[in-house]
Amino acid sequence: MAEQTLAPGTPVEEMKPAAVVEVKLTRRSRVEKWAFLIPALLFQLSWGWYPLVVAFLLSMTDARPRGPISWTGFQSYSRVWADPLVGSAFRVTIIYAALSIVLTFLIPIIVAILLMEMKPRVMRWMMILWFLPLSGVASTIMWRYVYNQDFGFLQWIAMDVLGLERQGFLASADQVLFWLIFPGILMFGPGLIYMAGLQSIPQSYYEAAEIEGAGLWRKIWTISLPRIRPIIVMMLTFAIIGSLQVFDWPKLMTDGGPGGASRTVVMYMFDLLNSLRYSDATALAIFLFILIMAITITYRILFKEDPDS
Amino acid sequence: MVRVELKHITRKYQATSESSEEDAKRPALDDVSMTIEDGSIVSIVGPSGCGKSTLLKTIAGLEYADSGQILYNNVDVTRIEPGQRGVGMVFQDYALYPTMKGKGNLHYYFEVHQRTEAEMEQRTREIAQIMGVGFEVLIGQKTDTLSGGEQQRVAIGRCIVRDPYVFLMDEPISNLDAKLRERTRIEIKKMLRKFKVTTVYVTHDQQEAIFMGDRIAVMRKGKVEQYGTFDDLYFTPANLFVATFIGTPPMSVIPAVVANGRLMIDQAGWTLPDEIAAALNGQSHLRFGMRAEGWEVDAPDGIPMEVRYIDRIPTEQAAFAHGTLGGISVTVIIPIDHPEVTTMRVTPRWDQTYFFDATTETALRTPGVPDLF
Amino acid sequence: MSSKNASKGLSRRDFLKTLGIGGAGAAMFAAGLPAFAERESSASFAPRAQNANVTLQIAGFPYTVPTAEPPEGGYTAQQQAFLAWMEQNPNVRIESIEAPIWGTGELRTLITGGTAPAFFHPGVLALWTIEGKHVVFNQGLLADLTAQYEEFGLETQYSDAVRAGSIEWEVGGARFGLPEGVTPGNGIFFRRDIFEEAGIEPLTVDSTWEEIEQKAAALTNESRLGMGTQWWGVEWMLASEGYGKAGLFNYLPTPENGWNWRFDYTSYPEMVEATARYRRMIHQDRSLGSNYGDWELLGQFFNGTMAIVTVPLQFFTETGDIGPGALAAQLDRPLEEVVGAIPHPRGMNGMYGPEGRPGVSVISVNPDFDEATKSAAVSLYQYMSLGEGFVTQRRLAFEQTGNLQRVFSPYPFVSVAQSIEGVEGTPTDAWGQEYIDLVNYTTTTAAGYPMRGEFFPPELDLGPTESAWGDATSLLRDDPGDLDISATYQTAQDIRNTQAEAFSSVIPDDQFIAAAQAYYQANAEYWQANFPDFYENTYRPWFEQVIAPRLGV
Amino acid sequence: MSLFPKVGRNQPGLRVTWTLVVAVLCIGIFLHLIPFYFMIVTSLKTAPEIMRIPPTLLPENPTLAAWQLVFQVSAGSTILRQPLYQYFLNSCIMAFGTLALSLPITSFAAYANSKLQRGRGARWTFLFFIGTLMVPAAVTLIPTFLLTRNFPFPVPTVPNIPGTETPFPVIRTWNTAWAVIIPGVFSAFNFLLFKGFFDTIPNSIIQAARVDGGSEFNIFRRIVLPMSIPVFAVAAYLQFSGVWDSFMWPLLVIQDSTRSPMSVAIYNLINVFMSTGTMRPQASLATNEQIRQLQEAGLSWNGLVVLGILQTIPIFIMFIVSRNYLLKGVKIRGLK
Repeated sequence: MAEQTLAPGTPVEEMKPAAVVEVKLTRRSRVEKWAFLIPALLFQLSWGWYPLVVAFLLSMTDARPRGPISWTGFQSYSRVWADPLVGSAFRVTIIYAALSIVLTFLIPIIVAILLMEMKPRVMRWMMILWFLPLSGVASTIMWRYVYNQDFGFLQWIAMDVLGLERQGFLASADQVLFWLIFPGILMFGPGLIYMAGLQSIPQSYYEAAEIEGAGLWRKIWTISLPRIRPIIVMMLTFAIIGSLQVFDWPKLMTDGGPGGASRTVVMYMFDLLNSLRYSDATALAIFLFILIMAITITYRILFKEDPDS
Repeated sequence: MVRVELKHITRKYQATSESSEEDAKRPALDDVSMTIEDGSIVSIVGPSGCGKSTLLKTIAGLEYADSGQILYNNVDVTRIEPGQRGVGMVFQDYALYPTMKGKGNLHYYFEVHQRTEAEMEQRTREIAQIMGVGFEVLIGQKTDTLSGGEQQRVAIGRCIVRDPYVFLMDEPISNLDAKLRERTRIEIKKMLRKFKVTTVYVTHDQQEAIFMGDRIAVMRKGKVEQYGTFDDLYFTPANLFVATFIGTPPMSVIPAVVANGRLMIDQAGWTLPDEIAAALNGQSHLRFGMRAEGWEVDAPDGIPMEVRYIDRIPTEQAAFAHGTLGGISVTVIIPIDHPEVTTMRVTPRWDQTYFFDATTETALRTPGVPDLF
Repeated sequence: MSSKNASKGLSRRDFLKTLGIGGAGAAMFAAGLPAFAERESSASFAPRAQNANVTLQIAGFPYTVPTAEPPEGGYTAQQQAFLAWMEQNPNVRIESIEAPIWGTGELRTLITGGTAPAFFHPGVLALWTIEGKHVVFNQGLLADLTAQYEEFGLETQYSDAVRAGSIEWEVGGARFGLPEGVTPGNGIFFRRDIFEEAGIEPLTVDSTWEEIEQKAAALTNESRLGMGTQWWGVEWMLASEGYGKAGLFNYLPTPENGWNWRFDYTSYPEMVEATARYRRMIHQDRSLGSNYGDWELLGQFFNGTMAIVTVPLQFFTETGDIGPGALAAQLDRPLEEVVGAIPHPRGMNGMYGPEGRPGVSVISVNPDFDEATKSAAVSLYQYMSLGEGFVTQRRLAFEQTGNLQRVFSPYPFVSVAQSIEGVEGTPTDAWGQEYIDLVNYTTTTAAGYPMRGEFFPPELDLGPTESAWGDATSLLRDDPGDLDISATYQTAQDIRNTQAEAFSSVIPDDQFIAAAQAYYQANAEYWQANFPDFYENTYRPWFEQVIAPRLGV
Repeated sequence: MSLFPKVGRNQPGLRVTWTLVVAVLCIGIFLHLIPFYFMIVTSLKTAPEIMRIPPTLLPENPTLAAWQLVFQVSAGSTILRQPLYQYFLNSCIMAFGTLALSLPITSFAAYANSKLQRGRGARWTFLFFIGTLMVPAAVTLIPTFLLTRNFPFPVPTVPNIPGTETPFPVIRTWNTAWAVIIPGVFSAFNFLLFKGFFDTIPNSIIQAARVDGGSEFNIFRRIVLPMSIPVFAVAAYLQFSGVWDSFMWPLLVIQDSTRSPMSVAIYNLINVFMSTGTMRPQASLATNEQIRQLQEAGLSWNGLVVLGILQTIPIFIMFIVSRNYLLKGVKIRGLK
């Protein structure tokens, strides 16, 4: 009714107040907003937060997989807090996260930016080859073989090709974190995401910059990067969270060795679970959760949305 | 077509990540009331963050007022959705739908309002005629291949095609380069005259506001400081803010003291005419405002002003002398053949003086709109 | 046995149930606690009638469920036996399911959620330690099969080796596991042909680690490592000296503390010395590769890229593509000329480590089963691993391949019977005298080695994780530099002792002391009887100085 | 794009830079391809050659035996309980089922959060949606598993309605494809991805559409969706490969081998090969029989690698498909 009443072309005289009053309360966009949100809210509540709350409650008990159970308050927390290995696991995790972000985060961005430079046909092929996916299991097998200390491909390169001393690779407490991250430098490319963001930049921006005499790096710095900034911020958030929770990869590659130099918090949590210590594992996870929260919040404050962007 | 009335519109600020702490505390719109007459063009001008865009969006229905009423021809549309208010809006960044061609942009309105294909085509053709040469070609193209000016035309076409009650423009030409801006401004003005659509035009540029608007609303911090014609604003500013905001070069405002019937700036001063002294309500500390053209130079009772430099403008057959008076920058219009000096004596023409309260900044005395005819 | 102490607190299910109610209505949370606890304890798991229809869900272990249609090439011998049992037991429904029974976390999750398969290996849950299995049983993750042992008279059907290893399937009188294989323990394989080629004397049962070290160095060349061992390889050398993960000397009973054990890794020069040898072999001689899994080692051994490997001895009877049998066949030489096998060597002071001790591999049953289902499961097991089905399988295997090795693999059998009706030949014919002698040696000498799990009542917790110890050994394995071995052990010791302080034991102090006394007494007897030099020179002084005062003896 | 100007490319400085860029890209590709090369080569080797150290760079006796073995295995064999296509089909159901539910629901939420919500409400909703990202999955594994059994009760047995003998009604998804699909319906990662993209869409475009009178859903469908093709392509690809490659969760919740996805079938095989890694010989013994069966069937690492390649192929196809959509998005933007 409202539509008919107020649609253009309607003689102005017909716009009577009475006709409008009826739609006064319909806030269609508000209803629609909830229609958009509710399915996701429900799923996130029931399969995201609900299990987490259950797990959290378990951390306040002496829960075991079966058998008697009773409330123990913060006993698990104090036990985990006193465990000397927890501290070293946190240290390893933070170093791993920092190193992996420093070494691997920028590469896909730069590659994506450079790939966009290629001629369309070349780009299509290079894109396939650069971001060619490999299933996780296969890559574990391959890299374990490459890193083998005695006969591995990399040792062969180090000793026979480069003439270096015998290298420890994953077996060296000093190098292990780097070599764990190394495949990520070559293999993992969320580059598609950046390419998706990059191509929304109008050509004219670059032309304008060119007229102003901007060089290659200036264009990347002043146009490409700022324009995909939200995606970068998002990916970085995810990279931080993800690398602080890293588990599968070091578990399969080193199982925490040597000397716990690559044992991350989640790996130690897994050790605790395997020792049938539910509540301790959950308590440790809560500590990690707090750390991740703190880092993420700090990061979001530091990289607050630029009002000019 | 429609008279738009705003009655005591208040809108609390919705803090976004972009708003500063200070902005977050005050309302975005603070008891705004104004009436936009049928077919008139109103410019809303003010510094950034003053709430002018929010006001425009509230008129469009994109933002809802927390309290107050918006009436279109006495019909309360406060809670009506934007799509049903029959408004057309042009955005600063044109906001064309990037995945559609120009035509698609024009047609979207008809599509969602379930109009017939024929009507849609008919209106598009009509608009193309009004919009002039090449518009048909423009709307056949992808919008992101168009230049800024072309996009602007499509965006305006998109608004006009629906025959809107109210035309809302949010800094529509600020993204164009200077020359194009000048031309487009004229084009828009011509077009608005032709359609006689009620228009609200938001800009941060007072020149543009003056050019476009039949009436001008000056906003600051969510409040309409003054709403009136250019002459109203120029000659009878409601307060210091409006006075300094309107006019080029900006009004010089000098702190002054009234003592013993004399207007004192630092140590020097002039004798105050009686009728002005009476208007000042016996206030002693006040702000004394003068526009560049209000000064008389080299008069006998003038007080010395240090001249920093003189800017001669041959086309205007005049020159601006930029100097300092009472520690404040002052601009004075002088004859173009005035010799280079380091100091000159200046005297206000008393009928062109402005006085403002030092604390409330409200106007105590203004020249008033001159009766030219 | 106090595994089901229902009186203490709520059962896990009650708790979770309460959480569930909480999800539906938080108000019920507080009120629901006692009510549910009461109801559950009175009415759960009522036994069904013996002949009720029951379902066994089997995840490929320990028997492959025969498909409805015979596969190409027909059913395997085992599947044929299985089919025969199914015909005899029409009331039991057999379902073949996919379940991750080899992952600790996964299997634990399945049991918690009540969706575990009928059979699984308790070692998966227990990190493969004996004490762990007892803890896991104590926590209710394994079915109590005591009644079924009685019902089927299982114990009388087991061979001596199985009965000697009862610690693997029994705790405090309760049975939790069904033996399905006997392992002769860990040992060392060496390539006789490579030794011969290099002109090196083969290893013998009396070989020492020193000798192995020298021979491994001599056998190392560009394309071959003298020796290969698992990533926990240092444990082998430590165990021979009485140290390591479960080492006799590393555990100090401390009954006065909450957790009854403390750890001592720093008091022994032999421990450092053995570690130094291990590091020397890896980093100095480069004669030892120590980062391999069992099957990788077997593969390297097969390829001749490792001349000596440490593997479970039963790999000798491995009939696959890379087993010793296949190697002999490939080289076209008799098995005994190609592959040699010895138990782990004795240590410097004459000790024989526990790693050579034979063991019993057992399967456990879903703890959610009622008595009838448990009986059905045990019936299947009894048929397939001990009884008629077992004989059928082996005979069929022989008929299909004509290979004696298929019959006596793995050897020795779980059952009392050591030969199969209808099959001419003995294990010696299949595997050679040397291997049989070796098995006899380990089953007589090493079997008596006292294990902690045999003497101490089961705990409810596993105690400190093994992470700190694992860190020390992996560092010692991997770090090529001048690592201070003592300091490394010191770190591990400190961490584990700190961790131990946070735990408490469910064993009363007097019980613990009694168990400890029995344990050290058994040790004394064993060492005195088998290795008197070690007893006199090492064990007795150690006991008197270190252990006796701690136990207040 | 044009980081490099269209004219003046022959300038020596620019030419050096250009060559450098191309060289870097090519070297990256070379390094990236090494694992793929080894996978393919390994699949062509014989079983003993795989164990050879140092590894051979080219197979000595190239053979398709491993490929034949994997494709010829019949249902019910030790290697695969079901025919290969059955596993493949199950994987497809799970992966596409997840995409069909997850992409709309997640993108709706991200859109609403980005464009419809504002202020504190938006921030809290945002945190509500991404907060679970900060929790390691291992923590919620068991409660989530229990929920697939009896939603909404995280318990193995459903309690009775108080005062009656009938249990509460529950939703059971365990042992069906739903158990894999439903917990993955809301993807916090994709939510962030979508939101990051929607945030780049100028508000004015949405507002223009509102002024035009489009309903929010219509705006989403007609204006936002066509603009977002690239990000949908990326999200679909990432989620597809995630679901396709996941084995831990399907392993827990699906016991019926006729419903197992391919990843589980492969994982089960690999697990048999890898499970022997403990000090206790019992562990080896327990899995001996299975390994023996596999080896008798002729399966070794080369066969597993073949399965690994087969497992990678759908991800690869999805990659190509989503790349095409991504490039379509490029075209829309007039990037010639």
